[in-house]
Amino acid sequence: MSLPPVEPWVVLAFSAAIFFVGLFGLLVRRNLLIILMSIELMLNAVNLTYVTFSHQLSSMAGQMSVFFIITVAAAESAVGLGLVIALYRTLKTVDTDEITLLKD
Amino acid sequence: MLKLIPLFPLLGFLVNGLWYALIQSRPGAKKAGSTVTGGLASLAILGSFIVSVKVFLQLRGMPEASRVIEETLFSWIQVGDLNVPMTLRVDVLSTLFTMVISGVGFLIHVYSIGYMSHDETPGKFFTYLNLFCFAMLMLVMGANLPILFLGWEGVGLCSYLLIGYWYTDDEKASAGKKAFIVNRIGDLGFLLGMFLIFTTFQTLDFVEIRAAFSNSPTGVLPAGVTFETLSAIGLLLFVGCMGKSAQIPLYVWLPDAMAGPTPVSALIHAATMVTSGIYLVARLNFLYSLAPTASVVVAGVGAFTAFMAATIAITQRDIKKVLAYSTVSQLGYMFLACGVGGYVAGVFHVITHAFFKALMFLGAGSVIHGMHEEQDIMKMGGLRSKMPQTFLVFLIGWLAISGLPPFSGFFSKDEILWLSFASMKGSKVLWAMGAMTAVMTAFYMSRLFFLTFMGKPRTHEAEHAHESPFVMTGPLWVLAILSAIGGFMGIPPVISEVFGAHDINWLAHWLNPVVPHHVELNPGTTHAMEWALMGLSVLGALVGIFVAKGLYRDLAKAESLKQKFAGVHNILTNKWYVDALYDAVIVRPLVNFSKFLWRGFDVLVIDGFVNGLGRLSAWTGNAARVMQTGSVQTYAIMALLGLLITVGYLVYGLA
Amino acid sequence: MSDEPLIATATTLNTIRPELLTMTFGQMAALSPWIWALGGALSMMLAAVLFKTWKWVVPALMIMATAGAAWSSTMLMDLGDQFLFNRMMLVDRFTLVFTVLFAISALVTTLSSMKYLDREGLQHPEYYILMLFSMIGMMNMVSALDLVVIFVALELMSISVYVLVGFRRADRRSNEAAVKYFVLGGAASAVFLYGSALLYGATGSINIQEILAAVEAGRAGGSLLFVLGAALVIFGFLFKVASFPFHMWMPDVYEGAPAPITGFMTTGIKAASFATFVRVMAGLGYGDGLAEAVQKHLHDILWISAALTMVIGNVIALTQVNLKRMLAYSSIAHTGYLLVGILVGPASDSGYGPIYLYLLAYTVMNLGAFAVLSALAKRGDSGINLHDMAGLSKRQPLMAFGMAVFLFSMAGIPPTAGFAAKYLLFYSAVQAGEIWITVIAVLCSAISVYYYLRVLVYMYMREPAEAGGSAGRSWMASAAVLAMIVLTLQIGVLPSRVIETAKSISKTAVPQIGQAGARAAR
Amino acid sequence: MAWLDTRLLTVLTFFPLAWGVVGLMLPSGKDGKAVKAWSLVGTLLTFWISWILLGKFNGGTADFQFTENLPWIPGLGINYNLGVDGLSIWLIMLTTFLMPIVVLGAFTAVEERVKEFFFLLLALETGMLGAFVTLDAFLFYVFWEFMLIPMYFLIGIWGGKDRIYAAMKFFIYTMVGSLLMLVALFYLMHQHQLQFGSYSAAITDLYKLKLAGDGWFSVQGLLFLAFALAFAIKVPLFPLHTWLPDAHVQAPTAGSVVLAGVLLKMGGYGFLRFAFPLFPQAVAQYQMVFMALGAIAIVYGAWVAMVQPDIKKLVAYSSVSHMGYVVIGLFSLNTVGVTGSIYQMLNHGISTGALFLLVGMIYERRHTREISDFGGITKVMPLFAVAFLIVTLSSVALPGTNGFIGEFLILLGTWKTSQWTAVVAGTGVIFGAVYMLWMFQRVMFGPLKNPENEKLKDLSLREALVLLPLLVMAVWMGIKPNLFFNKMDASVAAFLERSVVKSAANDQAPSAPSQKAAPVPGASAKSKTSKI
Amino acid sequence: MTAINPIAFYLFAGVALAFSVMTVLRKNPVSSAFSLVMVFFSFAGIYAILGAHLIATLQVLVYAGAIMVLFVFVVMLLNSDSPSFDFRRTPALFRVAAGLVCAALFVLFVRVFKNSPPVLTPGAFTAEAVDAAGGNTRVISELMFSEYVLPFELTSVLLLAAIVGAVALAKRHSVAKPVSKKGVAHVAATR
Repeated sequence: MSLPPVEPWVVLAFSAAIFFVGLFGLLVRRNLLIILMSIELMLNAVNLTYVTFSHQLSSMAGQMSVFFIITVAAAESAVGLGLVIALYRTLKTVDTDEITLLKD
Repeated sequence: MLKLIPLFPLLGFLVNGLWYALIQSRPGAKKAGSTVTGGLASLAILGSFIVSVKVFLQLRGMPEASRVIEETLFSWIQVGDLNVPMTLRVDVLSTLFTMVISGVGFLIHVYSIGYMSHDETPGKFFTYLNLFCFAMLMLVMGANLPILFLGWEGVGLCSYLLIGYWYTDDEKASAGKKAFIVNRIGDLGFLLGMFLIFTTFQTLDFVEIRAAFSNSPTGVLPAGVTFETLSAIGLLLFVGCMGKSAQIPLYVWLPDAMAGPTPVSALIHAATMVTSGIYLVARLNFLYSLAPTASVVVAGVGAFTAFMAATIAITQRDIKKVLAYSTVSQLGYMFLACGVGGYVAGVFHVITHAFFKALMFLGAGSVIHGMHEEQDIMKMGGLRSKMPQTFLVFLIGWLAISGLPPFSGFFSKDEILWLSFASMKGSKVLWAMGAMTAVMTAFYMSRLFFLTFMGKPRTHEAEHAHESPFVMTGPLWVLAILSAIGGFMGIPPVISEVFGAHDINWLAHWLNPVVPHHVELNPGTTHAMEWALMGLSVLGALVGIFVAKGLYRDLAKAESLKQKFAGVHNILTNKWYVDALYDAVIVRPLVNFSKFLWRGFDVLVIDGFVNGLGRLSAWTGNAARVMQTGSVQTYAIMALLGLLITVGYLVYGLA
Repeated sequence: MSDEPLIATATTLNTIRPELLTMTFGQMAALSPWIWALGGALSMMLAAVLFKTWKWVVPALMIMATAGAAWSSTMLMDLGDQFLFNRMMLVDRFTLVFTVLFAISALVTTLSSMKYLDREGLQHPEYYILMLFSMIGMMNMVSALDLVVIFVALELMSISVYVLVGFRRADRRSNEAAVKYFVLGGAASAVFLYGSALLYGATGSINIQEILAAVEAGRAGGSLLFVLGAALVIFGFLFKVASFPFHMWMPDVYEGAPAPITGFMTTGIKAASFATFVRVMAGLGYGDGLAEAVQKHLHDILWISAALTMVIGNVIALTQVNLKRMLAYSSIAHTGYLLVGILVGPASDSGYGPIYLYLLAYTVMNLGAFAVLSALAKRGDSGINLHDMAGLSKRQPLMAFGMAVFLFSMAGIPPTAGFAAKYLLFYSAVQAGEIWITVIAVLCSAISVYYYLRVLVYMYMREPAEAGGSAGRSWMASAAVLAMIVLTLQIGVLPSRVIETAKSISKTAVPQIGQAGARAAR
Repeated sequence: MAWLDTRLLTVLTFFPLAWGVVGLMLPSGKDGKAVKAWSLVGTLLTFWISWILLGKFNGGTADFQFTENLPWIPGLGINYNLGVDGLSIWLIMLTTFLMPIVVLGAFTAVEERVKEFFFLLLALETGMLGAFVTLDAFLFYVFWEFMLIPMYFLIGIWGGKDRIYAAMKFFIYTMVGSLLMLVALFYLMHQHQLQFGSYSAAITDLYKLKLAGDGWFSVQGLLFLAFALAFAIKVPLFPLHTWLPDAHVQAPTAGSVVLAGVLLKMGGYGFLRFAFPLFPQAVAQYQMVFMALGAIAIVYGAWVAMVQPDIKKLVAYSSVSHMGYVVIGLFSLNTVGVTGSIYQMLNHGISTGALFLLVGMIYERRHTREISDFGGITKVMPLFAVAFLIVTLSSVALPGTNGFIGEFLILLGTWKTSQWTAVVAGTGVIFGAVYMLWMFQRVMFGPLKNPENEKLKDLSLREALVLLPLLVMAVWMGIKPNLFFNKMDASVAAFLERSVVKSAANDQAPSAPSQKAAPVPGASAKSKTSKI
Repeated sequence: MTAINPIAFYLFAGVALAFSVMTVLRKNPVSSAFSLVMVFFSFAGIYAILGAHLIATLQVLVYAGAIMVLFVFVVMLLNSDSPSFDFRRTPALFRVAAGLVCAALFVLFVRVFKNSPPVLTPGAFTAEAVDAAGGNTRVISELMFSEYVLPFELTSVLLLAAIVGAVALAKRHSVAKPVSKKGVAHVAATR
């Protein structure tokens, strides 16, 4: 059996699926670490979209972008985790339910 | 020269006023006495009188058709098509008024020196009095309506100030306020009438308005003017007269105005100010005679006022109140005269009334003065012997107002009654009311006279009453003489014929250039009828006098009669409940409604709306804050919802 | 260049082009603000390590770097458009005026921070260094012509600020704010990136100029893919500038951040985001090249968002008692006005000029206001509630007067900068035919008067509740406040120069491609 | 002094502000005596400058005089464009005339923050003068809004018990109106650009715009409403008047005087300068609406004033009533009515200003403004009573005082346009007397019941000096109004030329000429001269 | 554009999707982290299929290597046990709403992807051309230092900033002491 070649939109749809799974996680989880992971999922989905278009359009710009995005994501994670640790130091928790002091 | 007439009292006002306000009024400062201040004021007004007489003589020396003296001082208001120069004009009509005002005014000033000798602030009093004379003179000398109005309101102001002269008494202050406000109602009519004149004739000058009539293409009406317009003008101006001259329904202020010092009542509320309504109507006689509706109203209101005021006067106990209602009643006569076309008769009555009513008021003042401020006639009696001079002059006044020949009141009143019967515009009803009023006038005046002077003193004060000084009785005598002989200036032809003279009605001839004396009579009126009516009215007066004499020589009779007609008496003592009615129907509802407008509408509705908008904003803010839970996820999902809507709108909107 | 794919060789791909590695004098000159800033950042890092007296040296370097960047930017105003780095970066007036603005923001924040940090026990060199990095990010953002550069610059700016927001590490509010900001900012960045990926797919490029060219050539403007990408990119910016309903993070973050940093964020970050937003909107062909239906729909979205942002920001601000938070909501409201500027920009004579002027005015007055708050705040940013302002005019007349001027300016009362900004904005809106949004805007500013003036009421019309010791005074903060007062009034009274500047940058947000040489189009 | 001729208005406008800034640097002294004297001198000098202006002003032309035109924001066609004509000259004089009086009147009333107080007064003067002299619509708006700031502080800092509420209300109320005006102004500027191809905010340029004007909500109609809202709030016209009683009552005396004396006139002036000439068709359309509102304001204000227990509030509502006259006079759209309105604005400034000063004087003595706390004051303060009486009479428009001229002309003008409005408005003449005299009676007459009133001191020399100019003006303006009319006739004529629609759309305007068409034969008799 | 191998793609995609769901829904953060690693690996596979070899490598190195190590390290460091599975603590309504919003957006996106593919002519970097030019890695690195030098440099600045930031956050300069009410807790800088 041979499947038909994958249409690019399927790949795009797949990355969208990952993106929204990440988004869903960001919305429903309370653990900051998992929320950070969800963001990573979203970024990965974006990367895939770039690469897919890059492939589809025979253009290099997409892949170049992904390169920078990966780098930035790494830096961002580092800072983000640093913030989480700082938060944990003062609050002893990483639960978003606990950080609702600022409101109204 | 004309400007000197008002200038003298104005100067008097300024000198006395500044002197009083800046120096005498300072706390602890010595007050100047009434002799100095009153002397000053009297001199000022004497100056006016002298100039007035000179002007009168000058006019007499002129040919009859051009008896006008005019003087433009400066341009007062000039805007667009409105041009109101400050012009004084004296013609045959106003010269009479200036003389009466300054003449009677002078007498009253002199009288006041005595009357106010015990007052604390005579400086203030004479200041006001001079100001009044100034305003009154402006009123009659003004060449156009706005100047007349200037005087009109000016005298109203002085009336206000003088009625409330003893301001520490709340009631007196209220009386002054009432006078001003009621007059203001009339003034609104005056103003509107003035506007209508301006839009109709494009001018406010009397001569120019009159010229519009005399130059009229049809011979009757000026171009583009209808009878309705004239009637509207007449009625609106008459509203002004109702206020100033105390006609129904705006007469209520005048009786209250007796709160002022008695000379004030004599000068303002009897002799001069209250007659300015008649002056106005007489001045615009050419207009009124072409305004049938207005004339009917003027005559009707006049007759009715005369009648009703007379009924009230019957039961009043305050000597000044009786005179006040009498004044209202006499003013009604004057309007009755004007309404039926007898403008000359109206003016005639103004003059005679000025004499005898001033006389009676001053006489009453003398009585009050002698009685130590007692005004209740029931507490008087037998003053004939205590105050012989006052008694004598009062007697003359009494006879004059009762309409007994040959005193002045007889001539003027009789002419009015005759015209109200015989004029084309007259009717039997008007005459009947006038005649009944005449009877009642004789009755209540006699009542007053008998209760005051005849019989025995009924109180301690009456027993110890004293005669007034010469400074007061002097003017009384002058007025008494005038009251006695004043009527001869207007002897009706029907009488003069008897004595063989042709037509010696001086007044009518004198006034003719401005106020035509010709009155359109009903066909079929004869001299015999005039004689008959004359006799009837004299008879009526005599009846009134004798009934009063019968009743009030012995108070018990009056008392029993009072018991018999308690209901009527009640109504009359309470002045037909007009004041109460006004209070209940107009004053109170207005105050309450205003309070509602303030607390209910202004504060609750408008401000409530405005503040409500503010509160709505704050409420919205608080409601929107609910979303701000502090939870990251809430924020995220709100943002995502926004994104969903945006993307959905775009994708579905564009697909 | 040959485009025969079948005989493609390394030379046909031409990946290395020496001309990209050389620069003209103009291009080098155009980089001078960056040299100041980057040089400053590096020397500060060195100084922090080398000198014991870093406490003075680092802020001094910071002031030098920012002032230098601002000065050199002013010098470059007439240089003309300079494209750099394969046309990924454009140094034009638009970039330069905003660079000046960022520099002012950083400079004033530095001045108002000194005493503040001492009081909070936070005097660390990283604070200044990160602020400078953030400023570099902003500069690169506005100068970027490439979506990926925008992204990297945006992250450079954001990451630095995440840390700064959480700089008071002992304070849970500060931490909470930082984490919230990070989570939502990260997610928003992801969405923005997704959008740029889709734009890339729809137009074949991530370069703004090329995207615009594609739109104008009708190649992409109408496609849904493009529209979706545009929507996501716009979402990213709307989030960054905090417009309804993407505004909710902002009050929390602004309240939690240290007061000077809040000032920095409301001015610098907001200005940078808006400036870049303008560039990107222009690049998407908004108002000029987009298919009509798309144009209309985007317009509607911005319209509603602007209106709701103004309303929500203002009405919630009415209910606030913490001044920092109140100013945060007021900042949201101002975002609404600025969105009106974007909405009407293409259709009015002044183009996007009003946005610049508004941001300038807003920067000046808000920096001033936060300088005042930083000076007044007690430890832990307490003591800046409404009732703490009672009687301030007697305790600290200069601060009170400054606050009054800034608040009047925010309310848009003449003769202040805020008024100048508002009238140019509203005038442009009317010119663009957008009467009704203008009416909403003016009514909202009438509402805003209430909460601005309420502060004045406390400062001037109430007696101090207690004789609470006032925070120590700092001449630097005073100087900063004074300077901002002067600027606020100067822009308000003599606005003609800044208006001319604003108008001069209005139409050049994205130059047409084909100007000044071609780019290596891929 | 040639420079003065070309820069006279600038000097006049900014002199008080500059003077005030210097005043801020003076030593406070013990009770700020130096500052007080300094401010008094400053306002007097300003008055002197305005006298120079008046002396050089040519009443025979409707053109703007002493014009100055410098580019301010050339990018938007906004210029620093100043000038005066007959519509503004007297309002300028009123402002400069009142300010020394206000300053002198506030000498003892202000004890705290003296410097700031007088500085704000001087700044306020600059704002007011600026609004009157500017010929640039935008600059007008700037001054218009700028005025709010000093006034806000004056009310808020030195005011009474509810001063904060009042200050806020004043500020926001006014602001709401004026912001919509700003939008409308921008629309006009934009239209100028579309129609003439250049930016301009000069009112003379804006007058030339052609705007669709048929119907209630045409372009003109909406723009007119936006402008009218701002001005009606300022005037204040019923039902937008509710800020006024609060502001007046809470403001310190000086604030009340300036507020009533000058600030309210901004509304009337705005109508004159902007709303009418810019939107003649809309004015014709809305004429009756505004006349009705004006008439309601007159009666309503009088009624509500009648039942006020607080003197100051009574005077405040009387302002509503009096300014109602101004509105109907303006909307009568004929020479008489408009001239009367302008005159009434001056009158109101003088008489109501004096009233507030008087109220302030007894407030300083007794610290109460409740009418019921007084009674019989005449006895202890006779001089005060005289002044109060004259002012009251001026306020009730007694002939011979300024009030009469204004109300007479307004009612006459209104009568020509709408007789029923004149009748309703005319009742204000009655009710005006009712509330004023009633109040006068309750305060000044009657027995001296309250023992606290027995020790009241009569006017001091300073207070007498404060009141004297006002009293003199009140009478003088009633006797020689032509002096004032002479300078504004030409401008009023030009104003009507612009503001009255000549088409049949306005059924009122042609009435005046049609009456003229039927010449009255007697009219020639006007030039009769004195025979003595 | 070369065709995409369906079998490999669906395999990787399936794995990635499954593990991404697990990442989001696992109770234990460590478990989530390891699921995420699986997702990263699968993505690397897909990149490879799409011809982005360098990216695939980097994906494994940076993401699956560096970032995940960081994550796991932090998870272990904090060792924070949620008292309960936090997913369940989210209100049901909220979960449903979140799911619906995400699903709706997903549907919209897919609709767009399917109906509105790019209509552009392909560019020069076909697989063949890239191969001919020395392969994916070489092309990228050459581009990196010529056309993309700006983002490259900027990224380096960003990394510097991140380092400074991380240092600022991690430095032991201030004791995590809440400011007491009396404000006496003077915190000294430890430098």
